[in-house]
Formats: sequence, structure tokens, C-alpha cells
Amino acid sequence: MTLVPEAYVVPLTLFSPLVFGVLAWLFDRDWVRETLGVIGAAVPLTVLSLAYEKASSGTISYTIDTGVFKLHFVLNSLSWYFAFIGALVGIAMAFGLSSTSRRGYDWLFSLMSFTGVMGVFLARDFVSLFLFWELMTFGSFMMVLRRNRHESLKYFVLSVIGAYSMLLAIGMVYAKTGTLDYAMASQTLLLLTKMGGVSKAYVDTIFALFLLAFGVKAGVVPLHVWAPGAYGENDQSYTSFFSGVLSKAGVYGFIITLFVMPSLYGIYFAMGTFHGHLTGTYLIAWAGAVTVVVASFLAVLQEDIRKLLAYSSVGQVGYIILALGVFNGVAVGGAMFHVLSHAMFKGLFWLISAALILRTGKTRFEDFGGLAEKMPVTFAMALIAVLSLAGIPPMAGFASKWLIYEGAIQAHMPLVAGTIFLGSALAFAYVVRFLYAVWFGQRPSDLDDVREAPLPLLVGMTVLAIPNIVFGIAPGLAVRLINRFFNTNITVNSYYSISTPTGTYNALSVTLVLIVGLAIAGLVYIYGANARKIKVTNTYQSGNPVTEEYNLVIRRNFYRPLAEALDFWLKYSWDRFYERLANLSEDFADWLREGFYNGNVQSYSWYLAIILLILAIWGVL
Amino acid sequence: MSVPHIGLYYFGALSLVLVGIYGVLVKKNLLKILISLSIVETGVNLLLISVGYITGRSAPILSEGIGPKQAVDPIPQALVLTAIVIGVATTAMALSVAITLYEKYGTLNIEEIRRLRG
Amino acid sequence: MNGQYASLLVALPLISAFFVPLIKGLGGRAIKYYLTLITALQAGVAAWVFKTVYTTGKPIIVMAGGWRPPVGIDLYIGHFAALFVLIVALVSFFMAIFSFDSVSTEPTDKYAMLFLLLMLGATGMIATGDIFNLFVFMEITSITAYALTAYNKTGEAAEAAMKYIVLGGIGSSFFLIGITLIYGSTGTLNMAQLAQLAGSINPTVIKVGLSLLVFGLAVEAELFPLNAWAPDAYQAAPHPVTAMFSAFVVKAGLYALARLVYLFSHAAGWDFILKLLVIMATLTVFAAEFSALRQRDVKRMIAYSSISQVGLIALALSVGSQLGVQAGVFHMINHAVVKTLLFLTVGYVGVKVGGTGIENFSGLGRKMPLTAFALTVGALAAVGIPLFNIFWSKVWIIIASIEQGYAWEAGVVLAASVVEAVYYLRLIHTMWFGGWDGMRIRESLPLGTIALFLVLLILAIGVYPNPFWTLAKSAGTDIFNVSRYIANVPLMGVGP
Amino acid sequence: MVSVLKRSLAIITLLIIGYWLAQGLAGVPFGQDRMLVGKYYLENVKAQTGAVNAVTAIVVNYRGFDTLGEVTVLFIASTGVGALLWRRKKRRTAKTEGSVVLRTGSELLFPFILMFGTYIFIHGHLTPGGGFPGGATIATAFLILYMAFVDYEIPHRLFEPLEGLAGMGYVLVGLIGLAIGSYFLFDWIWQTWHWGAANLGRLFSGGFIPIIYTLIGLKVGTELSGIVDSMLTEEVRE
Repeated sequence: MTLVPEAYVVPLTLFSPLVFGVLAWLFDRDWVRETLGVIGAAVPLTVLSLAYEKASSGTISYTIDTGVFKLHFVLNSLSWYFAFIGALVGIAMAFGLSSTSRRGYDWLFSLMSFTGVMGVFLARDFVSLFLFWELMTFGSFMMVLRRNRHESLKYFVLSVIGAYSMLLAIGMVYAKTGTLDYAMASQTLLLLTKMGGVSKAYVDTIFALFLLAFGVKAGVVPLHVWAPGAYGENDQSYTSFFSGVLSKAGVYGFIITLFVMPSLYGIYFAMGTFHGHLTGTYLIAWAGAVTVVVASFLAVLQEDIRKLLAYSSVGQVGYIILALGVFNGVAVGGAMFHVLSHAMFKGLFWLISAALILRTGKTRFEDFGGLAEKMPVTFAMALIAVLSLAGIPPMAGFASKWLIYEGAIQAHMPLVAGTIFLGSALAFAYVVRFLYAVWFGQRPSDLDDVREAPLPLLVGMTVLAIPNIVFGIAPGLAVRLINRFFNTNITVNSYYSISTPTGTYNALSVTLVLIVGLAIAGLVYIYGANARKIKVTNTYQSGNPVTEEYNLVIRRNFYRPLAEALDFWLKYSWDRFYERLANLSEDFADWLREGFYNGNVQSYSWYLAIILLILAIWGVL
Repeated sequence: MSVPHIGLYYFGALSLVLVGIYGVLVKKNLLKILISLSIVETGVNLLLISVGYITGRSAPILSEGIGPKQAVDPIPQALVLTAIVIGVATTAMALSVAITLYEKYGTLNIEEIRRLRG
Repeated sequence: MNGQYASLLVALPLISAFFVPLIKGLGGRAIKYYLTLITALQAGVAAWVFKTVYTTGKPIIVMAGGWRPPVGIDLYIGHFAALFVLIVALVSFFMAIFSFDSVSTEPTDKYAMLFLLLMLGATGMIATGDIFNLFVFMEITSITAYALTAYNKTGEAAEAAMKYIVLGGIGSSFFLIGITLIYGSTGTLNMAQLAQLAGSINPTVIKVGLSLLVFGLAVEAELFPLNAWAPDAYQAAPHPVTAMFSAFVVKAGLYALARLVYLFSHAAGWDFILKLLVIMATLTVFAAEFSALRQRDVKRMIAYSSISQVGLIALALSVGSQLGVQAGVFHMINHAVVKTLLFLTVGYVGVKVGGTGIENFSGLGRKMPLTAFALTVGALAAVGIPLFNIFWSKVWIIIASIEQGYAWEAGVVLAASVVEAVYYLRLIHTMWFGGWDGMRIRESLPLGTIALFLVLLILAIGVYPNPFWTLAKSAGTDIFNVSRYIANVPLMGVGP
Repeated sequence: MVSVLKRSLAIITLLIIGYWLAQGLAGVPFGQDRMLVGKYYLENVKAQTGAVNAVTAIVVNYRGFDTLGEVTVLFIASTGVGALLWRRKKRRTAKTEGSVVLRTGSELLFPFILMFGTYIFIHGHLTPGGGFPGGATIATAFLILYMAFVDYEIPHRLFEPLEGLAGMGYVLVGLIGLAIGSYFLFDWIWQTWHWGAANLGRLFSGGFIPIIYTLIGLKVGTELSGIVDSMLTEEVRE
């Protein structure tokens, strides 16, 4: 702790990425730029690691006085947890960018959004939240803008809608409470609600606006439409941060509305119950569940590796939202845990896709195959990521999903729990495809001279792969951390073993069993199996001849039957709905413009007369 | 709702204003519109000056026999002087614009002078 | 120096404008240098006034002819006026420099005179303390504006001027009727005295009178639906003049509107006027944003954007709280900076590339990097991205209007702002990622300096708004706090 | 049909507006004495300004700022009209030469109209009138010349500088007031020097009112003539 004085912890965490980003932009030379960028991303991680003791036992606060508003930042165990996850993915992103990007522009804006995320996590009042929220959105938006105008526009419009809802909500809070501090505002609001100073509808509106604002960033269906494009049409190294951490800012927003502002907490009770569940949170749980199902189905059907990962991201964040909505200790603990594990495995995934795109220049499954031999280290990383995402022990992804599932069962939400199961099955379906289509099978001849991913990218992957295993084998580590800021009701027996009121998960024993099992299977395979080679294309045909266009190999149209089964549902697309809405408003704009500003000065004089008439009628009556 | 009692002078001035506005709202010819605007201005000026009138008193020139108690309010008259000049200036500007418009568009029909719209 | 020397603010541009016919023979360039010199001098005077007012904390009351109000006309240069007179002078100075590149239409000497008188008119409107004098200065402003709108002598320019004249003419006539009514029932024209008497005026008279005053000023202040002249005038006027319209001419109208409305805050029917203004302001934002959405001409698009921002200011000024007025004033400052920058850069592109259609902005990032950069910063600021100046004022406006119970209006305004974000985004994308014809244009050094100065100002206010917010607060209080206004004017006891 | 609808709508609208305005005006009854500041002027005008005509005293002295603005407005109009109708090469437009009666009459009357105009503006502080009517009268003289003679043009080289000089003169008088009496537009002639206190009600009195009105008269005369000139010229097309 003596290494970094307490007063510098927060400003260093907040501003070093931005400052170094600007420097990298200014000194736009190879190596200089990358070095500066990596330093900028490394500072928060270092500072946060050093500040762990202080932050987990107390708080470090910091205030900036802009004169217009005072900006408060607090580093406590909650914000430390989120910020640390962010910083970890951030440094991985920086390593990745060193390989994939040669532009100062990218460094500037990706590090700008880094600063934005840190600000969002550390903010303790609404203005700082909004300010850094916008900074974060702006940085990520500029990254998309450079690559695709249409997708950036979609992202931007939805973000702006979210931002303005937040602004409106903040304004409404401030108007009634006169303060912008989370704690103060929520206390005052609670008091006012109790005394009847604020109507229920007013508070409901605030609540809804906040959820809208955070829902956009978290990509809750139907606000997710920006995500596939924005995640996909981007520098993939940056996407690891974008999808891994920026979406968590949305989650963090949900956490603020649900837990940091206890008055809103009180409002859930005021909103009444529905089948024994609090209506407000039940809605959130279902929003999450729908997100899980819809996004997972869509992910399964994608033919583009980036789209698949993007929809998968949306779906996985859906889990977190769902768990928050389940609203009991275990589920929320699981949500917090899943924030960690999702950031780790999805960040890893995107870095892998960055490596693939960098080395092959291809993005569609049909163009890949057999890369495991060419890029062995990347393949090992991919294996970890896939296992973790699919929720297979001993990876972090299993522990978190298990907790969420336990929580849902405890809360007597069988349907919600069912969606978790369905989502897991679907996740398995798409990661299998990712695993098989990309790494195994026949290798297209143009991929024969593919090389292993460059070193910085591999370093980045390693940074993210290790936590996947560590927190998988030692879930107690994470849960103990979470227990510091939230009473999860989960007992930590040891680093390796955690217990909920209904069950115990001993990661170490599971791992050991698994290793033993694998070893036996391996032995059986090596010594006992009577293996016969078959053609890869044969798997699905089962001997029946098929036409060429219905040739469903794992690399092409693999899940086409599923798509046909879902035909009816796929007709409806939120994307198209929004497109139509946009067209409608453009038509409205034209109508207004041509109709009102019609160029005839006499009509304009009539407008004046009408205003006079309104004044007159008011005067006469 | 009762009919407000206003003097004949007010009524006349007000009528001029309304007649002028009517012209602006209905006439298609730009020159007629500009003339209507002038009528409005005249009406307003008359209104302004009649507000300053005090029954039975004379112009505020304090020469023989007219003291401060025998003169009407001088301020509206001073204001009207200014307002008239402003009206003249506006009309002059408007007319030169109309000349330019006629040169460029070949018409003074305001329904045809609509290149700027939307 | 004696505070009365603040009258130089009016005298200097006047005498300089009258001087122009004598140096007509020297040629256009010399006259533009002269124009720059005079605006710089005016900025100097304004800076002195600003310094005096803000160091003493007392307004300067200029009494013309030595008569104390209400007998004579006074110029009330309080915190607001001192600040805005400085902004007027500075913007004029910048635009005088811009005129070198952008105004080549003859006769330049007349342009210079009209330019100076436009500056004078706005200065007078902001400074005056007499309601009829306000009318006179308003007419000076608007008649110069008519002339300057038509200055390019194209058909479109004349058309725009014609619309402006007709609508402005109706507006000012009714404004004068309003003055008539109010004078008729009080017998005075001094604003401070009117504020004292406001409560005792016959309710019918004050209702009608105040409505008419507001109506007349709302035409100048571009409130929907009285703003139909504005986009045309903005588009057709020479580029520097457009910037001036947006930066201070409309602000002068808004200020006058706010000043009069708050002066009569004890009058009957006041709440209704306020509500009406809020509705009109909200509609202004809404209609203007949507009209800008599909605009192909960038100058016109920014004109609509300017109108919408004006609507936002009007909303802030008419929510009826001190915070609202302060936020409105803050927005006025920010808007003046941003729109000056936008119209400067767009106009410069128009001059250099030959038009302000959106197709001319394609690849601007490589064609004219500095201009494109400045334009981008301006556009981002206009959208209200944090760390740019408009963000702060917008936040306060939203908060202030919700605080006064206008949550719906705030919602509509924000929804319309989404539209604003879309069209600015299109512009930015076209500039940086659109096709480029390979041409590179040399950018002028003085204009680049001005643009960079404005960019830095935008960022400075965005990053550290405190000093400007303090300014805006005292200026806003100057408008809102009527009793202090009355106390500051040395009224002599002319009473019934 | 549309036109009838429009007309009737206009009439109804205007009747309602008219009724509303009339309601307002009813609160300001005609012919009553409601003077407040006006009374002060009437009571003090002679002593404070040396003018008999209260209106001109108000126009030039008490409310000098208005008049300065007024002069400016006219100046703007002449400048604006000049700017708008500016031609690279221009000539007079005239359809026909005036008749003999007109030509002879205008030549005869011209000096007298000028004199009358001058009379009006130098007696502004005593009689109804002043700089603006006087100037307008002078402009009429030139208008008559324009109508009578096809190729008549005002002496531009004289008029334009004169217009500027007269305006500058007005501001300078005001600035001298600022220097002497420390107020802009301060009537130093009357208040500091007390000139003409002895001939109240005669020509040489009224402080700086006659001086300003002379300047205004010159200015208005030249300006209005200039406007007439601008409007009566057209472009020469090669």
C-alpha cells in the first residue's frame, strides 16, 4: 500500500488509460504506441492489485470538484471487484491490440472507453456515472464508426436513447431529492415515498428509465440489436473488452438500481407481488430469461464466427440479468461470479477470434478447419474457453452457472431455471460447432501456411485463461470476495468448496474425479479402442444420399433443421422492427419539414395569426 | 362576454391593423402584402398616438397660453415619430427586396416564390 | 474611467459605420481591415466593461443625456449584459476576419456598415433598460438582418429576406401595440419602473399587453411556429452573418424575452405566458430536430440544429426558476461558441469547396483536416457528449425543467436530441470515412487559429466548467432577480 | 372555394383577435389623463432643455437614444437598399420625360422646397416638425427633379459622404457631451454653457436640439434621396 499513496489510487485507475491513450495517439509510431498503450492499461491493474487490502476492508474515496458538480468516486469491495475484472480484461485487450491494430485511433478510443468503464464502476454519484458512462459509450462507438457506419448508427441511437433515459431518470431523482449521491438520493427518495411526497408512478418511471438505460448496454432483448454488429464489426481485440467489460457496466447499473439504492429496493415491495414473487424483480428475471433463450437460439444459427460470439455474449449477460432478477442471495452471488467468469471466457473467446482473423483473414465457419495443428497454443486456449462457456467443470463457468441454477430453484422459479438449462444446452450446441468446425476436420488448402498467433496476443489470452482455471478450481476465492460486499448466503468451506443452503460444490474433488475419468478414457482409447476412420462428411448422412444444397456439414448450415423448425419465429425480427421504426420517423421528418416549412410566406403568416388567435381565445375566455 | 367600450379613434386604428393583417393573410401579390404591412404600421401608429390624447387639451408646444396643464401627453408623439421612421425604413427595405425578387423570379406571386423550403 | 464610458459600446460602432462612406474609395480589402479593427476595438471596450462589472459586482447604468431614469433612457449593463456584450463583440471580431475569405459580393462598404450596425443592434438590445428603446434596437437589429440576409443578391437571398420582413414586420407591429397598451396603463416606459408597477396594472390590459410583447419577441427568438423565416434566412445569408445570427442576434431576442417576462412576474396571467412559452419551446426543439434529419444542405441542417438549441434555451428560460434561467444563460454561452464554430467551418467549406451540400463534405477529413476536425468537435459538442461544453448546460436544463414539473417536456426534448445525434453522426461519418477525391486544400491560418481557439474553448468548458458556470450563474441571477434589478436602477421619484 | 374558405377563416380569426385587442384597449380609456413621466416632461421641459416644443425635447434630449437609433434605422435602410440594388454599371430608369409644366414648375419650386425643409428642421424645437419631416421635405425636392428629368441624378460624390458626416456629427455631439458633462448625449450647450437662456421660445435656444436637428435633417434628406435614387436605377446590360 505504501507503493501507491492512497490519494492517487482512484485518479491513477481512472485516468491513466485515457492519458496514455492520448499519448499513444499523439506519438503514433510502431512500438512507441503499443508500449504506451500497454502501460496505460497496466497501471489500473497494478494500482488495483496494490490497493486490494485497503479496498476490501474499507473504502478509498476521491472527489473532483468541477464547480458545476462534485464528482465522487469510491473504491470499496464492490467497485474493486468490478474494476479489477475490467482491468484484467483491459490488459489482455491491450496485449491483443498490440498485435491486431496499427492505429493510434484505435488505441485512443479503446483506452478512452477503458477509462469510461473504470469511472462507471467507481462512481458514487449520478453525474460521474453519467459522465463516464457517456465517455465509455463514446469510445466504443468511435471504434465501431471507423469500421461500419450502419452498425455504428444502430449502436449510437440505442446508446443515446439509453443515455437520455438515464439523464431523465437522474433529473427526476435530483428534482425530488436535490442530491446526486447514490446513498443520499436513495435515502431521501425512500423517505419521500413513505411520506407520500413522491407518487408511485413517479418512482416507477425512474425505475423503468434506469432499467432501459442499463438494459441497452447489457443488451437485454429487445434492446440487444446493436450488439451483433457492434461486437462483430470491430477490432476483435477491442471486442474482448467491449463484450467482456462494457456489457458488465450495464449489469453494474442493474446492481446499482437493485441493491445500492435501497429505496428502489423498497419500491419492489411497493410494486406488489406476482405469484409469490416481487413483480419488479420478476420482470427482470424474465427479461434475462428471454434474452438467454432468444440470443442462444440465434447464436446457434450463425454462420459467422463473430456473430456467433456476439449473440453468445448477449445470451450470457442474460444469465446475469436473470440471476439478479431471481433476487436471492445465492442467485445474486452467482450473478456476481458469472460477471467474473463471463468476462474471462468471453474475453478469451474474442481474443481467439482476433487471432484467427489476424492469421487467416476469414470469419465464416465454412472457411475454417483443422487449425488445431497450426495454432496449438491458441487451440489450447480455445479449449479452456469452450469448456468454461459450456459450463463444464472445473472451469469458472461451471461454478457460476451452478450457483445461478441453485438460486433459481431456491426461489421456486422452475420455468426460469428451465431456461437456464435450455440456454446451457444451446450453448453447448454452438461451442461444439466452434470447436469442431474451426479446429478439427479437414483443413482448406489455403490455410496450410497459417502460423501460430503472435506473442502479445498469446500473452493476452493467457492472462484471461488462467483465471478461468483458477476460479474454476477454487471458486471459494471468488465467493469470498463477493461475500465481502453482498450477503450471498453461500458458505465458503475452503478455497475449493462452496455450499449453498441446498448443495455443495467441491471443485477440487470434481476436478480430481474428472481427471481420473479422463485418464481412464484415455487409456481405454489408446489401448482398448478399435478405432475406424470415417469421412467427416458422413456423420449426418447416415448413408442416405443428399442433394448438394442440403449438405449439412458442421462447417456449413449445420443447424439448418433447427432453423427450419424455428421458421415461424425467425420471421419476427427486432432488427427489422427497429429499421421500420427508423424509416417511419424519417418519413415523419419529411412530412413535417415539407408540410410546415412549405416555403409560402402566407402560410407562415397564418402561423403567426394562429398563435395570436390562441392568445386571444385564452384572453377572451 | 360583453362588447368592450372603446373610443372611435381606437376603433379606427384597430380596424386598420386588422384590415392590414387580413391583407397579409389573404392577398397573393407581394406588393399588396407589403402595402398591408404598411397599413398595419399606420394603424399601430394611430393607436399609439391616440393613447396619448387627453380630452380637451392641445399640442405639447408650450408657447403662448399653453402651460403644462393644457398639453397632451408628449411621449406617444415622440414615440410615433420614431415608429414612423422605422416603418419607412422597413418599407424601403421590403420594396427593394421586392424589386430584386421580381428581377430574379419574374413574378410577385408569393405562391411561386418558394425555392427555399423544407 | 467613468462608467458612463460604457456608452462607447453604442457610440463606437455607430460612428465607425457612419465613417465608412468617407473611406469607400480605398477598396474592399481596406474596408475589411477597417471592419476588423473596429470590431477589435469594440471587443476591447466590451472587455473593459466586463471587467468593471465583474470586479465591482455592480452594474453600470449608462444614463443618456445625464437624465436619470425613468425620464431618460438608461442602458443597464449588468452581469448578463456585460457578458453578452463581450460575446457579441468577440464573435463579430471573428466573423470580421472570416469576411475576408467569405464575402466577395460587392458593395463591400455597405456590408461593413450593415455588419457594424448588426453588432450595434444586438448590443443595444442586450443593454437597454427602456422598453421602447428595446423596440428601436430590435428594429435596428432586424432591419440590418433583413438587409444582410438579402446581401448575396441571389433569388434565394431575396426570398429569404422577404419572408423575414413579412414575419418580422407583423411581429414588431404587435410588439408595438403591446408597448402602447402597457404605456397607456402605466405612463412609463422604463423597465425598472414597469416592474415596480407590474402588479397594479389592470389585469386585462397587462394580459393582452404582455402576450403581445412576448409574441413579438418570440418571432425574433425563433420559437415554433413563429420561426419559419429562420432556416431560410440562415441558409441564404452570407456565412459570417449566419454565424452572427445564431451566435447573438437570436440570443438578444431570447434575452429580451426572458427579461420582459421576468420583469412582469407580478402581473396577472403570468403563469399562462410561461406555460405557453414552455410548450412553444418544446415544440421548437422537436420540430427543428426532425426537420434537420433529412436535410441535404449542411448549412441548413445546422441552422435547424441552431433553432432547436434555441428552443432548449427558451425552455430553460421559461421554466420559471432561478436554476432554469442560469442553465439557460449557460447554454446561451455554450451555444454561441459552438454555433460560431460550426457556421465558421461549414461556411469555410462552402467557400473553398463551392457549396454546403452534404456531398461537398465527403472526405473532408483528408481534404481539409483542420476544418474537419473543428467541425467534428463542434458537432460532438452540439450533440451533448460529455467533456464538451454543451453537455453541462444541457444536463442543468433537463434537471431544472424536471424540477419545475416539466418532466414530459424534458422527455420530448431528449427524444428529439436523439434525432440530432443521428444527423450529426451522418455528417461526421461522411467527413471522415466518405470518399475522397484526392484534393488537398490549403487552410487559412487566421481562420484555423480562430477555429482552434473555439475548439479549445469548447473543451476547456467541457473539462472544467466551473468558471463559466459561475459567470452564467451571476448572469442568470441578473435576469431572474427582478427586485435586485429594480434596486440597481437609480430611479428618480417620478410618481403619480 | 378555397379562397372563400380562407377569407372567411381570416375574417373570423381577425374578429376574435380584434375583440381581444379591444378588450385590452378598453382598459386604457381614450382621452383620460394618465400621464406619469409625461407630466414631468411638460413641467420641466423649458427649464431643462430650453425647448418650447416638448415633443422635440423628448425626441432629441430626454430620449436621445431613441433618436440615435431612429437615425441609424434610416441609415440602415438607405445602406441596405443601396446594397441590394447595387449594380456594377447602372443608369436611370425613366419611361418618359416630364411635361413642360412639370419641368418648369420643378425648377422653380426646387429652391423653395429646399428652403422650406431647412426651415422645418432648424425650427424643430419651436414648432411641430424637426429633422425628420424637414429631411423628408428636402428629399421630395429631389424626387420632383427625378420625376421631371430623365437623366437627372443626385450628386453621389457629395451626398454619400455628407450622409456619413452628418451621422458622425450626431455621435460626436453626443461624445462631446460625454467629455464635457460625463454623460453620453449630454446637452452641454444648454446645461453647461446655458446658451440661449435669454431667448427662450426663439430660434437661438433649445441647447443642442437645433444642431442635432440640422444634422438629422441633412442626413435624412440625403438618405431618402439616396433611397429614391437606388430604386430608380437599373442595371446596364451589355
